[in-house]
Amino acid sequence: MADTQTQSRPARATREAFGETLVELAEQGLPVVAVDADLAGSTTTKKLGAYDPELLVDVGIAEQDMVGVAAGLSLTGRIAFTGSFAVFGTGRCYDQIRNTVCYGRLNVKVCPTHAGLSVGPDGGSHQMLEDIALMSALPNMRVIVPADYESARSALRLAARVDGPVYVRMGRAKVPQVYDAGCELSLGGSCLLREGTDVTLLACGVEVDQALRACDELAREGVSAEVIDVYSVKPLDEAAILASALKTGRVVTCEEHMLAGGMGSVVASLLSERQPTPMRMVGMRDSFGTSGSFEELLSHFGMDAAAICEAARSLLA
Amino acid sequence: MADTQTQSRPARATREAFGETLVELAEQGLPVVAVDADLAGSTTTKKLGAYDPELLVDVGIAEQDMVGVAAGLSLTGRIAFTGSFAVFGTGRCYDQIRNTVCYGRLNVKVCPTHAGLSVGPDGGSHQMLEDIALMSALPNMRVIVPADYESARSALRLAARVDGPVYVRMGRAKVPQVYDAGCELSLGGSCLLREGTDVTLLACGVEVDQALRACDELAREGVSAEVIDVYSVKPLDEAAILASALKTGRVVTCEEHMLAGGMGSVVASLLSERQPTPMRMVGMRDSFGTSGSFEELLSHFGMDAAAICEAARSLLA
Amino acid sequence: MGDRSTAAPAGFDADRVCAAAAQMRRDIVTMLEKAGSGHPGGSLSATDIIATLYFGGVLRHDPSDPQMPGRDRFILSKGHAAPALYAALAQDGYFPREWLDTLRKLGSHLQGHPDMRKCPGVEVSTGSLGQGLAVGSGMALGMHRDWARGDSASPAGREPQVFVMMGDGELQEGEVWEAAMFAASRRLPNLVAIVDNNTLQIDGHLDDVVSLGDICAKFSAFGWFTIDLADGNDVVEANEALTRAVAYDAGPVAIVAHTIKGKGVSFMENQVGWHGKAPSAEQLAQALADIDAAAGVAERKGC
Amino acid sequence: MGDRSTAAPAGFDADRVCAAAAQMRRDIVTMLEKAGSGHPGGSLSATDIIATLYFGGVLRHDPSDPQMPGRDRFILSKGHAAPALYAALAQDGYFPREWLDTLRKLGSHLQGHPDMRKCPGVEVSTGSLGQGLAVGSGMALGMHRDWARGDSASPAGREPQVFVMMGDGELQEGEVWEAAMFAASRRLPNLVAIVDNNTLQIDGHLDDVVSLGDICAKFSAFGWFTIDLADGNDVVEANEALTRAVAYDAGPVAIVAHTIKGKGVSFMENQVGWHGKAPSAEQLAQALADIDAAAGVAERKGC
Ligand SMILES: Cc1ncc(C[n+]2csc(CCOP(=O)(O)OP(=O)(O)O)c2C)c(N)n1
Ligand SMILES: Cc1ncc(C[n+]2csc(CCOP(=O)(O)OP(=O)(O)O)c2C)c(N)n1
Ligand SMILES: [Mg+2]
Ligand SMILES: [Mg+2]
Repeated sequence: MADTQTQSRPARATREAFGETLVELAEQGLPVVAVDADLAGSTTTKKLGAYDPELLVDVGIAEQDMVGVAAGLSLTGRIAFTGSFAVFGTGRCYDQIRNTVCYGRLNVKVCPTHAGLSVGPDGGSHQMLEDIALMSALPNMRVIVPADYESARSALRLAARVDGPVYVRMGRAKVPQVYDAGCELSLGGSCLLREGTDVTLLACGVEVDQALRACDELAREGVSAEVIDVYSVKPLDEAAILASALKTGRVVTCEEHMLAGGMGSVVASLLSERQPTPMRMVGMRDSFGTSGSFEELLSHFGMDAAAICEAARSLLA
Repeated sequence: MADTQTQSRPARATREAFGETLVELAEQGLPVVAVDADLAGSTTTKKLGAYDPELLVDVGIAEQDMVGVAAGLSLTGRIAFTGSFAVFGTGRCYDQIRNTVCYGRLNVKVCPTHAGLSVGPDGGSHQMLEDIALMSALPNMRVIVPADYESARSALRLAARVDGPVYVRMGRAKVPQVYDAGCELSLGGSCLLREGTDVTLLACGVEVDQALRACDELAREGVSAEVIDVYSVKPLDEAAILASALKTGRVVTCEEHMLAGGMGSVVASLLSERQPTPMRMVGMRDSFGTSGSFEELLSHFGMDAAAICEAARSLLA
Repeated sequence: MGDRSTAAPAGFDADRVCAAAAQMRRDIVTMLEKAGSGHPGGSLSATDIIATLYFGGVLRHDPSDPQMPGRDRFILSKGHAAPALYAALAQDGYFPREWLDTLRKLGSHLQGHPDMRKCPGVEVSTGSLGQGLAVGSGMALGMHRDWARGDSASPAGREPQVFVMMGDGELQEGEVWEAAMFAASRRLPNLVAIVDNNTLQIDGHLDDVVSLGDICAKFSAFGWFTIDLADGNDVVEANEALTRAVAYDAGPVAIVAHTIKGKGVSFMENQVGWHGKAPSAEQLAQALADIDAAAGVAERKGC
Repeated sequence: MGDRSTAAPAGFDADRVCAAAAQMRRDIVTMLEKAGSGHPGGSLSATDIIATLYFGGVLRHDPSDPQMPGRDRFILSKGHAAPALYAALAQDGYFPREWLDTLRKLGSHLQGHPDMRKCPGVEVSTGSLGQGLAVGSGMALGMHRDWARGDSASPAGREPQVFVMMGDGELQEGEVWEAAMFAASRRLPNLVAIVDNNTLQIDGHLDDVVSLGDICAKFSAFGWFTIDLADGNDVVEANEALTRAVAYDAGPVAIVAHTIKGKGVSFMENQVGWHGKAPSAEQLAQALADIDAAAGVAERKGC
């Protein structure tokens, strides 16, 4: 389970889990293969290539081909993981992911890194804030957004274990560790990190850390916030969300992603249909990112703990 | 305004508006140009080429290039309209629409045809049910989903008039005409088609016709349904939606699109944040389409008037 | 045509392949008329090569075991020619002929474009053009490694092959050239691309839309061995080209097959308007008469 | 180098361009050190050609009127080389030099990749590789029509040109070849593609990732006139190639420029590791010393 003493271990990026976990899976005898597009060092799939050169296929700067080659490899019994940056590894090859991978329900795991604002100084062209929307709209695709290094490792193991397409969103920013080694994510699962009674904070990815900080801050103000890591954006842990929303009567969703089509919009749909509940959504409001450090940007665009606190307060007002 | 005597005029497809309206705009002296990808006959941009061969640029089967060429043409002072089928004209060139057109706020109008289930027998690979999600997640993009031939004409005129990226979703299916010639859509507008007090039906695209039928059926059961055409999915007419939801206290969204990231999810987000209201969402639930006739598919996947009625009834129960 | 039987390798029976192709043509036009929509032109141009693959002994596979290990793979990247593939699969026994009557109908195994999850014998779902060569490259890479490592048996004793059929218009898709670069750089010995060079796409002649110029030269410049197949509607020539391509193992091979769109149906041949339109009942009768007449002529000529 | 001044057309001042290139190099490494991240290797390989365009009189444009009608356009398709573009634009007077200090910082006009809405002189936003040639084709098409119709004046009396600079790794993107086919089929006379052929991409040497083989042969097969620029870091040769390309008007021209990644900074040259990493303060000092030394040598040699 999760360790809520988040400050005790060094911060690590979720992408650091990628190559390492692939090596671990290969060592266990799973027929994994990584297909990258000239970013094997950045995504860390290079580690799998170092373990066995045959297991890393670098197609060059050709994301469409990356997905096609992965699809073909999966059709020879391999579990194929794609790489690249999230902006290119989803948006540049959306039709390939749609019509070859998802339509054919192939055993391809779309696992780009450098999602969201974590590419900081590279700027808006590289800050992918729509990938959850793109991947969630696809039938047969499952979407996992891990919060930290350990849960990213678990997400990758999970992706390898379940048959068919899975999207795992990884980032470049070092984030405090929330989970213990050996934590186990599940499809359609979630993780209750803090129990509370006044407001539910639903977070995924790097926002889990921000939500935990917000929870601490709110506690100082006498507000009891429940924090749930909804790492499985699709399928969603509907039961857990409905139960918590029923208990607290207030929901704040927190994501490092565009609000349109993001986790919050899925939660809003769920609650509106099943159990209308006052909500606030923390995330990107219809704007491109911009150059800056990750931390600067989180606060600049209103996705830091302070913004979450403010959203919670406005619900309690 | 809209004529609600929908049965009086012949059914027409929204795509039929495309080439004709482009010719009209060219005749008015607007510097329009169409860029298509080997589908100029199907999208009807061929009509613009017949009017003036210079105004139709056919790049062949190369949707990425289509968007790039349109972007370049827009940078020479032209208003560039792209074509192709919705599945290829958005998904195959998402990164180009994102990073060149939207990031640069270029005067490109992404106007593919054959969206949704309207390609019927071609099957799931061709039935684009995620385009609204894709285009709505993009900053600087405006998303218009016209209900019929006349409103599609107006949508295209509107797209030409406003500066910057606009998405206009057109279909292949012939649908009854709801609007009169000369109707005027506006960015962020909506159209109240039927006033009612018990439940609000928010529809866009081909679902407007289904919602009107549902309204008639519900009326026979003594239920007074309000029907609003929310053709401007982005920006959304928030005031009109909030007012109607307040009045009726029940909202059914109706779209020929995936629920994830679709119009309904945007409405759910709006209501959840501003005015929680019981909702039902009619649309595609996480499945690819399949071969069949348009009408068969609408009922097979639960997007016909009967499905809307059922959704409304379940809210009233 | 006297030298055909000598030119053809042992095991290849030109008469049988011609007859199979004629039957495929009958099935194609018949199922399209029943469906009321679909793509006859590109199905008919591809028919003879597909017949050669399936009925000329080129493709090593087993209709009773579609997932047989070590089998060759055929990818119809130009998925809109699905009727040609379905006609071959039905005739080869992959599924009951009655399925052909359900083409493009609600609930059918035979979707408008090939769906690997619904129809046995379809190796990968296609329909969005330009994706098959990349998929075929990945397949060929995996299969080659399995073969090299001895993990894979082949029913024919030779290395299992991947055949990818593309349209000429399809080559305008950039992904094709991404895959071409990749396959060449990996020198995939078991990958064969077949270009159905019928010179037409939807909006007209390729040269009037975006010219492909010399297709062999393009593949050559991208590092492929190329074979110019002068008449891709001649099953003997097709068999020769395919046999050479399979034998070549220094890298991937592209066969550029000159074909006639709508081949075998008089009023469809070279007509851009017959790319994506179903024949009426009368047109079907005419089409069947054309096909039968050509088959009769072929029989008399000993093909 | 004795024949340089004769080979160079009137108006081209090699000394001035060399000095401008040296200043660009200083600015590039300095701004990258300040930013703490970014791409020196591909900025430095492209510097001499960009200097030739901006300071050799090739590009007809007006820094005081960035949107001047009839101007030539430069598209940096390999947008990660933004520092080279910013250095040229600053030196040319498009914006105050102080902006260079803000590279990649929150609120800066100088985004990590060129943003046309934030920085004057940037014709189109880039950063996602492979898109510039398609955009350039559309531009060239529109400009050519305006020119042919007489709607457009050119400050130089010649037809306004579009120059698109791409990386060699970037050519692995299929969209480049879609655009190449399109531009050739339309015989765009005012489009010049420049390939910064520094032989390296992020993951290594191109030949070890996915080889591009003979790049000129590829563009030739795609219908382009090609110019092999033996030393793309020599401004005189670059000027000759660009001048020839502008003069050629039977279709689009591709200049394949052999360059050295990291050119001008000893420890960065040909080092794949310097693709996307900022120098430390000490490394910056060394880099500036290298650049100054080379500039001094060049001055002594009369360049
Ligand atoms: C990515 C994509 N874009 C567009 C289409 C629509 N389309 C179907 S067939 C076709 C023309 C194909 O021409 P060609 O490849 O020459 O095929 P053939 O002549 O053999 O039918 C087009 C544009 C598609 N299926 N996929
Ligand atoms: C579509 C896309 N994929 C990946 C990247 C990440 N990326 C940035 S630079 C680069 C390598 C570029 O190599 P090359 O084109 O040779 O440029 P140069 O050597 O001149 O720096 C890559 C893969 C990108 N910017 N865009
Ligand atoms: Mg063709
Ligand atoms: Mg390079």
